[in-house]
Order: sequence, then C-alpha cells, then structure tokens
Amino acid sequence: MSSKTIVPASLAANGAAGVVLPQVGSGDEYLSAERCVELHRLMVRARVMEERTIKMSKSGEGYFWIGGPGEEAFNACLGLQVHKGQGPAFDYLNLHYRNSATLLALGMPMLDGIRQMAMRATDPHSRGRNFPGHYAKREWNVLPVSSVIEVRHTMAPGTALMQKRLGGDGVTVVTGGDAGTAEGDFASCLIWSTIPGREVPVLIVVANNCWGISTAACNVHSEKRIIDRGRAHGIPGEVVDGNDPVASWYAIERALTWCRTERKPYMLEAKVSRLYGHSSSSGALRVKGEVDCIEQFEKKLLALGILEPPQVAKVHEAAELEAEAALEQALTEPQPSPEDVEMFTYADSAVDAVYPGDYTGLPG
Amino acid sequence: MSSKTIVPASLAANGAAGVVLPQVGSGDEYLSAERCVELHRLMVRARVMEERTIKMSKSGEGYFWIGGPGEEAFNACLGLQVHKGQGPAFDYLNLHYRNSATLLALGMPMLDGIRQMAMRATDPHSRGRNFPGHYAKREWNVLPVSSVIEVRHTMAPGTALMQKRLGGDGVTVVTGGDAGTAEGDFASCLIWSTIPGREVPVLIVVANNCWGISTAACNVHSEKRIIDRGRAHGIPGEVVDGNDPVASWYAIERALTWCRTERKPYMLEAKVSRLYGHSSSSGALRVKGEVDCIEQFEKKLLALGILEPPQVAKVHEAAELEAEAALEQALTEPQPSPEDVEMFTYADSAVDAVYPGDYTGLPG
Amino acid sequence: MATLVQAVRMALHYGEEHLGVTDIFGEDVGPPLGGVFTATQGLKTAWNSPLDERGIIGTAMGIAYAGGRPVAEIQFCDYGFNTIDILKVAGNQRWAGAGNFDMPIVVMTPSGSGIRGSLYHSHSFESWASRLPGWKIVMPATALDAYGLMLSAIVDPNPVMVLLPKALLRVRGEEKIPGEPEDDNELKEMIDAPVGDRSNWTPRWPELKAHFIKIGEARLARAGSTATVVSYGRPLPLCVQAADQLKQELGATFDVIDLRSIFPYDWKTISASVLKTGRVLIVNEDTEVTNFGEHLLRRVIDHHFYDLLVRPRVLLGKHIPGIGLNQVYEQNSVPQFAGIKEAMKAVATEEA
Amino acid sequence: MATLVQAVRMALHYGEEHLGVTDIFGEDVGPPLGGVFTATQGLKTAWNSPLDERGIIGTAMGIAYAGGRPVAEIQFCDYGFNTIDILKVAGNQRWAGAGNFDMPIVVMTPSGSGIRGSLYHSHSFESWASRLPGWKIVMPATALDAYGLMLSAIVDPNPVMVLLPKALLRVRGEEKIPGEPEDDNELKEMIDAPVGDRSNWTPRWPELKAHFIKIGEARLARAGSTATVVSYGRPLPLCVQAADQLKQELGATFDVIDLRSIFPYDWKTISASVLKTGRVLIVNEDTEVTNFGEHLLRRVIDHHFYDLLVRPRVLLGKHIPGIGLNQVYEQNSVPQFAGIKEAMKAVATEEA
Ligand SMILES: Cc1ncc(C[n+]2csc(CCOP(=O)(O)OP(=O)(O)O)c2C)c(N)n1
Ligand SMILES: Cc1ncc(C[n+]2csc(CCOP(=O)(O)OP(=O)(O)O)c2C)c(N)n1
Ligand SMILES: [Mg+2]
Ligand SMILES: [Mg+2]
Repeated sequence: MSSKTIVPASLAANGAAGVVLPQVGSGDEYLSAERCVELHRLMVRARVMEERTIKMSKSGEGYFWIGGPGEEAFNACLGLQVHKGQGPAFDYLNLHYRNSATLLALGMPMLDGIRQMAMRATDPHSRGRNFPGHYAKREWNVLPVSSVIEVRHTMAPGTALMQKRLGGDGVTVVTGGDAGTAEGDFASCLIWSTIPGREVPVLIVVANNCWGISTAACNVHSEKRIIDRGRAHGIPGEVVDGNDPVASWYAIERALTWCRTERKPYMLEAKVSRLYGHSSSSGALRVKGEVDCIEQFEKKLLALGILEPPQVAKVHEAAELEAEAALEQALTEPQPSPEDVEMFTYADSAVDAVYPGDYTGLPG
Repeated sequence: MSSKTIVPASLAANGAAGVVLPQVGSGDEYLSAERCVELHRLMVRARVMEERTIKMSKSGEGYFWIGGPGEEAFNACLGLQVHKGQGPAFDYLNLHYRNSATLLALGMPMLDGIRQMAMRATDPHSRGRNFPGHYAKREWNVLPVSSVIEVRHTMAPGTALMQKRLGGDGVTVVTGGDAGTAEGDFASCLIWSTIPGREVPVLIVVANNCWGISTAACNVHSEKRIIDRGRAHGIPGEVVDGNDPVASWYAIERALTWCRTERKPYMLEAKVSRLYGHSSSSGALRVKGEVDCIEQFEKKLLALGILEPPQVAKVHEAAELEAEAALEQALTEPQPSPEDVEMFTYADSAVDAVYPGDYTGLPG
Repeated sequence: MATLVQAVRMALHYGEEHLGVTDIFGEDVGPPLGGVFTATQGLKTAWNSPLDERGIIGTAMGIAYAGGRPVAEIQFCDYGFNTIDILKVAGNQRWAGAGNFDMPIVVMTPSGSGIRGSLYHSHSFESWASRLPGWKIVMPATALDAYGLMLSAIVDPNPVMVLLPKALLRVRGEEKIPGEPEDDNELKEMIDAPVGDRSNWTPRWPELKAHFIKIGEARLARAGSTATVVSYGRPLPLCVQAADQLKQELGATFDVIDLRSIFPYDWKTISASVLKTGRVLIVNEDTEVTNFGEHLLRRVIDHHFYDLLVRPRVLLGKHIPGIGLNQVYEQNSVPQFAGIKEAMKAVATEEA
Repeated sequence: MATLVQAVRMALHYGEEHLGVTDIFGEDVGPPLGGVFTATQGLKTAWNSPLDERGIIGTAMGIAYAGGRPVAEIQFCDYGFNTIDILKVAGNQRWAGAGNFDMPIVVMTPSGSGIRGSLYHSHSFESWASRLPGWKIVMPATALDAYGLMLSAIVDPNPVMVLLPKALLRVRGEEKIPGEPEDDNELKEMIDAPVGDRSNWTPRWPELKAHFIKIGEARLARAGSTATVVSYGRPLPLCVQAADQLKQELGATFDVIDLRSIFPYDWKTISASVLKTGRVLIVNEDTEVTNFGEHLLRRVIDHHFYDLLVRPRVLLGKHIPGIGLNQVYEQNSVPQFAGIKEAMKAVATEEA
C-alpha cells in the first residue's frame, strides 16, 4: 500500500474543511479516507461479532461455530458495493458461511447474527435452526446459505438469467471456498453462465484460503489459479489480495462493473486468511503466520494519520459494546418451542387439499 | 489425405514382393497399407453389425438401438492400440455406448454384439439385460458400460491410480460424448487425474459429434475446444479428425504414449459423425451432410490402389455374412428365464449369513 | 381424447399463457425436438439446457428465487439420482431459511417401467421422492389428471414434482381436457409437431380452460365394497381392469383408489375405504425395500389394525439392481396384470 | 474399552495389515487430521481427497476394478446425497454386466443425529441406503460390532456401506476388541494422535486379531418375552436402557434386537422373536415417510399378521425438512429416551 494526499471530493464536500485526510492506496489504486474508515469499522464489527460467537460456542450459549475471521476486508467491500434490495432489479447473494462482514456491510445488526448463534426464535435467518453464518434475508436478496458446499453454484445462473431478462444491471454473486471448487457444481456454474446467447451476469467469488478443513489446496488442486478454469469458457477473472481492502474494493468494482455492463460472468479469486481455523470443531487447525487484514489495515490507517490510536480503540470498544448488548438482548428472547418444528415447511397453497397452510404432520 | 509410395517394412517382410502397396497419408503422417486394410475391414464390420442391430430394432428381434456409426475410424484405431488384457498391467476401458468398433478391434466376435441386441441369456456382456453397445468384459478390462452419462469419468482416475502404483505402462481410457462434458463428472475427472504428486494416466476421449440428442453443442457450450478445459489443470490435448483413420491413429498413439510414459492424463477430442442419428428413438434426428468415415476411407484406398472395388465389395459381403450368421446363431440361443432375474446381484461372500452366494430375494 | 403427454403439453401452454410460467427447460426440451416424449413441443418458453441435471434443478431454483415460474424436466427419472442433494435443498431451504424464500418450482420427469426401457428407462422415483420433506409429489394416471395436477403444480408456491408414468404417456384419456377439440386428429394436427423438418411449424393451441385438481386429493377410479386397492401410475389401469373382471367373475367389488398425489396423500379417502372394507391391497412398481407403499401400509396399521378383516397386502417391484431389457426380466420384476388380479382376488376372498 | 471410533480405526489398521486394504481416503481422512471424527488417524494408506464426494465414490470404484481394496469415507452422510446415482451404479454394475466385475468397496460414513448437528450433521442415511439393490448396509452400535462388521465389510466382495452412528462414536464398548490393551489410557496413548503438532507422531498399534461379524446377523442386546424391539444405531442403547428400566418397573422383558445389518437384515431373528412375543416395536431415527422401519413392519405384516397380539408399532423421526440446532428441534424431531420408553411400555402393556 502507498498513499496520496489529494483531498477526496466526498470529504471536501462534507465540509470537513481543514482536515485534509489522505487517501489509502494500494498499487495505483486509492480509496478515500472516509470509505476506509467505514470499511475499518465494518471489519472490526465483523471480527468482534465472530469472536463473540466463538466464545458462545465455548460457553454453551451456542454450539458449533463457523465464520469469516480473515475475510473481513474482502467481504465488507463486497457488501458495500452490491445493490441491495428485493427482486431481480437488485443483486442476488449466494453466499457461503464466512460472509458475516458482507451482511454487516449490508446493514444487518449484530443482534441478528447473535440471535442465530443463540438459536433464538427471533433469529430472522433460520429461527434457531441453522449454524451461525447461515443467513437468509428476502429484503436484501440474501438467499439461504446452505452448509452443502457448492450447491449454490448451480442456482446462481438461474437468478442471473432472470436479471438479464429484466434488463437493468442486477448481478448474482456466488461465493465459495477454494476446496469447494472441486465439486462438479463449480464447473456447472461456469457452463450455465456462458450458454451461447444466454450468458448471464454471475460474479463467481472464490475465497481462497488455501485450505479445506485440514487439506492444503496445493496437495489436491492442480490449477495454479482457480480463475484459470474460467478461461476455456471465456470468463475473465482476476486474483486479488483479499486482505487488502483497497485492492479488494477495486477488484470487486471491476468485476461488478463487468457483470453490470457486459451481462456476462466474471471470476474473482480473493486470497484470504482463515484466522481462527476452519470451525470450532474439526481439530480447529490454525495456519501459522497468516496475515490479519484488520491488523494490517489499522497499521496503514495509523501510519497515514487517518486514524489515531484512541480512535481505533474506540472502534473496537464500540463493537464490543454492540456485541455485548446484542448477546444480552438475544438471551432474553424466546427459544423456539416444540410447535415450531414444522413451521415454514410449506408456503400457503390454494390448490393443496391437505396443506392449504403450513405443514401439520402426516396427512390425517 | 495424401500418399507416399515407400514399401512398408511389414509388407516387404511379409514376402508380398512385387505388390508394392503405398502407405496412406494424412498431413505428414502415414499408415501402412496393411494397417489400413485391417482398419477398413474393422470399420466395415462395425458398421454392418450396427446396421444389423438397427434392423433388429425395427423387426422386433431387438428393441432400442444406440451405437457407433460414424465413430468407426477413431474407435477401431483405439481398439487396435490399447494393451488388451486383464488387470492393472493392461489398459482399462471406460467406454460410452458408441464403441462397437473398439470392441471388434479388440477381438469381440460380432456374435456377442448381436447376442446383446437379441437379449439372449448367452449375451456375455449383460445376459440380455442391457441396451446394445453396453459391453462388459473382464478379460479385456472393458468395464461395464452404463447408460448414465459421464459417471465413468469419476471412476477412471481410480483404475489409473492402481496402474500407476503398479508400475508398467497401463493406461485408463475413458470415452464420452461432447454434450456429456457438461456434467460435473467431467470436471471431476480432470481434477482427480491431476492431484499434485498423484497424477494418473487417464486418456480422456471426447467423441465430439456436435450434438446431444437434438441439442446442438454450439447452442449450449461456450468452450471453443473441449480440450481447452484441461489447460487449467495442465492436461495436454489435441483435436483430431475422427473420421480420418490415419490422423486418428497417430493422435491416439501420441496420447497413449504420453500416458504410458509420463503417467499423466491427456485429452483427445475426436470430431466424429453420428450417421444414423442419436438412437432408434428420440425422433432419430439425422444431421445432414455429415462425413461418412468409411466412404471417405474407401475412396482413398481405391484411389491409392490399396484396394480394388471387388475387394471392397468382398469386405462388405464378408461382414454381411458374418452378421447374418451371428443373428441366425443368436436366435437359436436361449432367452433368459425367470430364475435369472436375481442372478449376478452379489458375488459369493463367506462373511454374509444371508447371501453367502447370490441374491435370493428378500431375507427369509 | 388427448393422450397423457398431450395433456401435459396443453397444461404447460395454459401455464405459459395464464399462470406465469416463464421457463420450461431441460435436455432436449426446446426446439427442434420438444422433449423425448414430445411433452414440450411448440411451447413458447421451452429451451434446451446443457446435459447437466444438477444444473437443471439448480437453475430452476435460481429462476424461482428471482420471481420466475420454471418447469424443469429431468429427461428420465432414471437420470435424476445425481440431483438428490439439490432436491433436498429445494425442499428444505424455506424451512432452514425461516420462511424467507418460497420455492415455486415444478420438476417433471417420466417414471416407472413398461416401455422396454432396460435399466435406465425403467426406474420408479416415487419412493425416493417421498423422502424429500418440503416437496409435494404427484403422479397422474390419466390425461385429465395430468392436466389438472400440472396446473396445480404450477401455481403451488412450493416445489412440486410431477411424475409421469412412462408407460401411460401415449394413452388417451376417457375425459376431455376443457377446451380440447372434439376430434383427436384435429388435436394432433393442431399441437403435435410434424415428423421431419419442423423449422416452420408452429402449434395452434385450442382455447384451453382452467381445471385444477387439488394436490392431496385421490380419485376413486372404481367404487366397491369388498376390498380397497390403492395404486397410482402404470399399475393403476391394470387394477381397474382387474376390478372390472373380478366383478364379473366373482361379484367382488373394489374401491380402486388412484392416489394421484404421493405426498401429501389423501389419507381421508384411504382411511374411509379401509374402514368400510377391512381389506386392503397397495400396488406400485417401485422396488420393495423401503417403498412408499410400505409407508401407506404403516399408516393403515397405525390407524386400522383392529379394523382389518384380513391381512393387508402390498404388491411391489422386486428388490433387484435393475429391470432387464429382455421382457422376461420386466415381467418378473414389477407387477403385471395377472399378478395384480391374483392379489386382488386373494385379498377379496380370503376368509375373514 | 475402545470407543466405537477407535474400534473403526483399529479395524482399518487390521484391514491394511491383513485383509489387503489399499486405500483409505476421503475429505480430511489422511494426515494431519485423520478424519473429522479421528476414525482414520495414523493409518498408513490414508490420504486426503479433493472435496468432491462424487469423485470419492467413483475413484473407490475404479480402485476396486483394478484390484485394490478401498475404504472411502463420506465425511458426513449428510453430504452423500449427491452420489446416489453413482452408488446405484456401484450396486448394479455387477448385475448389469453379467457378473463380469465384482465391486469390493467399503463406504463408511457417520449417520444419524445426536451431536447437535443442525440440518447437515443430523441426517440418517439407512432408509436411502436400503433402496440401493446390490449393496450391503451395516450399522454397528457398539465398538466390537464396529470392529467385526468393518472387517466383514472389507473382505466382502460386494459394495458395503458402513453407517457409523454419529452420537455413539465416542462411546466405549462393553467388550474388548481382540488384542486391545487392558488399559483405556494405554490404548489412547498408542493410537490417538496428540492434540497440536502431529508431524512426528506415529501410532503404535496393538496386536489385533481377526473378529468377523457376519453381515446379516443381528445381536440380541437384551432377551425377554413380553415384546420385541427392533432397532439399531443411536436409539439402540436407549431401547436397552428402557428395557432395563421397564423390567424393574413392570416386570416386562424385551427382546431388544440390535439389527446391525440393515441389508441383508436378520429376518430369522426378528421373525422368531415376533412369533414368541406377538408384540413388536421398530425404532429408528430416520424420517418417517418411506422409512426402512416401515419395510420391516411390512415383513412382519406379511408373515405374522395373524400372530400379532397387539398392533405393531414404529417409532421414527418426523417427516420434516431438517433437524434444527436448537435442541428443542432435535428433541421433538427424532426419538428420544422418554418417547422410546413410553412406546415400549405401550406395546408391552396394551391389552391383547
Ligand atoms: C458437499 C459437502 N461436502 C463436505 C462438507 C464438509 N465441509 C464443510 S467445510 C469443508 C471445507 C471447505 O473448504 P473450502 O471450500 O475451501 O472453504 P473454506 O471452509 O476453506 O472457506 C468441508 C469439507 C460440506 N459442508 N459439504
Ligand atoms: C445422466 C444422463 N442424463 C441424460 C441421459 C439421456 N441421454 C442419453 S444420450 C444423451 C445425449 C448424449 O450426448 P453426448 O454426450 O454428446 O453423446 P452422443 O450421444 O452425442 O455420442 C442424453 C441426454 C443419460 N443417458 N444420462
Ligand atoms: Mg478454503
Ligand atoms: Mg454428442
């Protein structure tokens, strides 16, 4: 990263006269100080939420933990750039289970993440049913995260087809890990996104942390860059340092712009860290010496004088307080009840003689 | 195709003095007249056997037909070059349903193909159970052909792994159509054949006839050449005119040599015809103007004086007689009986209390 | 009368025109072929997919998520076994996602034996399908039921699988599809693509009318009092035929219940009939170990064990790896007319 | 005593040393992890595969075709639903191919609920698996059975699926594995990989001995005369516990049959017991529509309808899209101790 000292238009316009903040650079790319501060806060909030849920997995307030520490930089950038809304005029998100920073960037309150970890009836994503990080939100086109690796890749071309048909610039984003690309569904996504005359705007994100649980990518994958698999299908792509928010920001911008304007797929391979190991189980193997995107970004922001140490501390403290309050709140909320077991199985149907409403047990 | 007039060593050695037959050329490659005559006879026999089974599908002596007219040139070349035998020291064949010429080249009598079409108990490949072209032969490592498109591609790396471990030069050949490459299993084959340090000798053959039943490849496939999909995995490959036996011969030779010596995968995309449409059902769509590899090859052989018209006619007649005799024979052979229904479900097992031998119906 | 497959095609057309169907797709579903069984000929939203069943189901789900109404075809149910994990997700995503997203997809696929199909055109799928919570599964045995159930499948906001009995696809119905022309040949000329070049062909659709058959409602194909037969799909007409003969021969009469909906099934109708007769036979052609018919039997035992006059029976396909092409195999693997009649006679005449 | 998962590991080691096992592989099966449940730690032929279940099953088949003896793991049965078509081919290839090729593969996978697994670590697989003709399916509930059945699975020349009850993997057996050291801690030190860095660790294997449990033979976990309970997997020890309590409380005694083999199952043992007691309860935790327990019930009805004293029963998991993480869901989805005991009491005490 390097820096320039041009006053960002947005800041100047903000009337922050006198406080000329530098931009944050990476290679030739620069991001406004304002944006960086926003990203930093999101990244910290995401990290703190994840750390809180890890604690919950140990304290018994929750069980299994899996999540996104190490992917905050990239995922926050993604969340800020998607077009948030409901229906095909907006972007669809087919996420994997490490996208908490994306959801926070979209505007999810920490409370909702904590509610899921605490398995409350108020968990809006799964009503206390699913593992943490398994989001679902109709209003933001966040399709239900499934634990099943890579099946979302078969669905992405479908939403994108509707988006293309509608016109406009809606894009379908599908994210997954590096190991998961070995499933045939990854190839299906490449094929279905590039049907001649039916190419569709899918942004295929591979969060490459070089591991699938305990298996190193280099021991099972022959491709040098995962994006090379797109080549045969004419899918452009790039590899980006997902620990670098500036680089990530612009890579995502290029990718989304391509999809929005060309109405064709694009691949983005983000090199990321997996800071707390795979999950709370599976031997919790940690990889030594991984870059911590938050630490690295904070050093930069401090060096550039965009943030002072007390401000950084305040961001962390605020996040901790938010998490604390969220947990406190969540724990006051009701657990699901036995009657909830069958809820949400079926949508109402006027043409069903047995289940005009929801499922009610075996036909009787 | 072009020609040279060097006396092939094999012919000279054969004592065919005075009869200086030309080689048959394609580009820079030449195949001995002797080999060409052998290939021609195999191609004709394969065609005649297929035509006979098509007739049987119409006469009621058999039902559904599917097979390989249009792939004879390539498939005969393949059959002559594989190392035939049982076990991992020899080549394994994971074939699709259009490989009759390969089987004839290996030495299968027409009778066995006809027996399958006639659904006789004597059908050595499936005991009258499976569609034609669904071969299985332990002695030649011909693994059971399944109608399920592309699943064989998941198995090929397994046999090849054992071949590599054994040492020697055994190769696993897996063949499939162009449309089938859209199944994720095709990608799985690329991935599993190139696990770093565990690369295995799989020859991946795509018989590209540009169609999947009624769907033109160009309408659903974005890749210009299917072999390009191997690139990201470091798998070399080439496209060959599968209607040209000379070109096919050498492409297969190069491919097999690579696999035998490098112990790594190779891809071969053979452009072939589908002369009698997809099968006896499915609207039996025929593609107009496709090259007939036998017609083309005969012209060449006649032009070079390798064969005279009466010899060509004799080859056809002999094949017809063979098919006729095979059918006559097959029709005298027994049909399966009701007792056969459960046969071959299980191999004998000393550790099974219920089925120490074959399956005998529900446990009782 | 229209054949079952013509009825499906007309239902899909009605769906395109009136029920918001946006995509009818799958392998060879679009022009020129219009489906290996012609079910999708001439439909304006029909298109050919890559040869990838997993992609077909996934893409249907994506289309539905984004507001479309897809009807996806698996060419033969025999080729759907590689999609079961995705079918599961289609069935559980609403539950798992706290009701955030509905999943209005229709998957249609030919199922069952009877077309000399060898191993991979003879599978039954209903027992597998019935194990997919969140799905609704229907299997019409007549043209009109195919029409009516397809319309319901389309408007139902949940995933619905329409299993089409392979052996009955070309069988004509006994009742007209609402709007179907009087003359069968006229219908054929209007909506069946010509053999050969079809590039200039367009269908002329009759003025079809709505006819919804509710999911979960059985059809009483024959009414009687001696015994109850529950079936669906290919064996159903054989049960009807046997009932007619046994009425003549023995004077025994049968409630022949065409279940039509596998899930949810019409328990009320089954239950009432069993209560009435005390004798029940369940017939289907799926393999007999962990078969949906065994589930129905379990319900009968749960609720009517003490109401039964004689041992309740199932007649199912054999637990073997496949159905062989030589008809000796098929005849001895899945229920045929003679065996069905015999079983019906046995359940009707056993001394109580 | 060894835990169930230790028993599996020792069986695999025995298989490598004495039964020709060539490859033990799957996701995270090799070093450093040795399986997410530690089932494959320290095994010399264990290796990590790409994350691709279809490739895992297919590669196992290929290895077997070429003379190897593979044991492939699906990390959780919950992730095996994308392989069902290939599993079908593994089961039918011998039949379809006129006996040309055997298919000696073992697929092992954890199955069932009880580990707070939410939707995708709580599935049961036996009902699905039982629908795969050509396969043999076993599900041990004790360490010794896991050892003995795994050895049989390895030597059987047919495809065998070993379902390991997730909830019982860490449960210690009551009988020693032949060759197992006296002291549990000693065993642990010998064969359990240390936490943390394992790069220099190698296991010290005990001198294990052969112990084959025949496929298709049930185990009588408790003998009694009042009623018959048929179960396997996670619910099995709960049935045993309930039987012990009910003996105390009511004086009712149960044949508690641990089926161990799902297919082929030990019909002789079930049949004899039902003939003796006239009362039967079948318990498993798979979803209740088209459940393998319903198949067993059907056999009971087929053969013993007139021998039954009271209504035979099944106690199964609910037909719902998943098992939720909050334990309220799991408690109310799949049989738990209280419900099992109640059902056993009911079948034992109902007036005949
Ligand atoms: C189909 C399927 N198989 C196996 C698993 C078990 N599993 C969960 S995460 C994981 C590794 C995923 O690695 P990768 O795709 O690189 O994502 P990462 O966890 O590294 O972000 C595995 C094998 C699963 N969830 N789904
Ligand atoms: C998994 C699967 N899906 C669908 C089918 C039905 N089917 C049989 S052949 C075929 C087309 C295959 O095309 P291609 O792979 O190009 O081979 P070709 O027949 O052209 O040689 C289809 C869709 C099948 N056999 N297997
Ligand atoms: Mg990873
Ligand atoms: Mg083709």
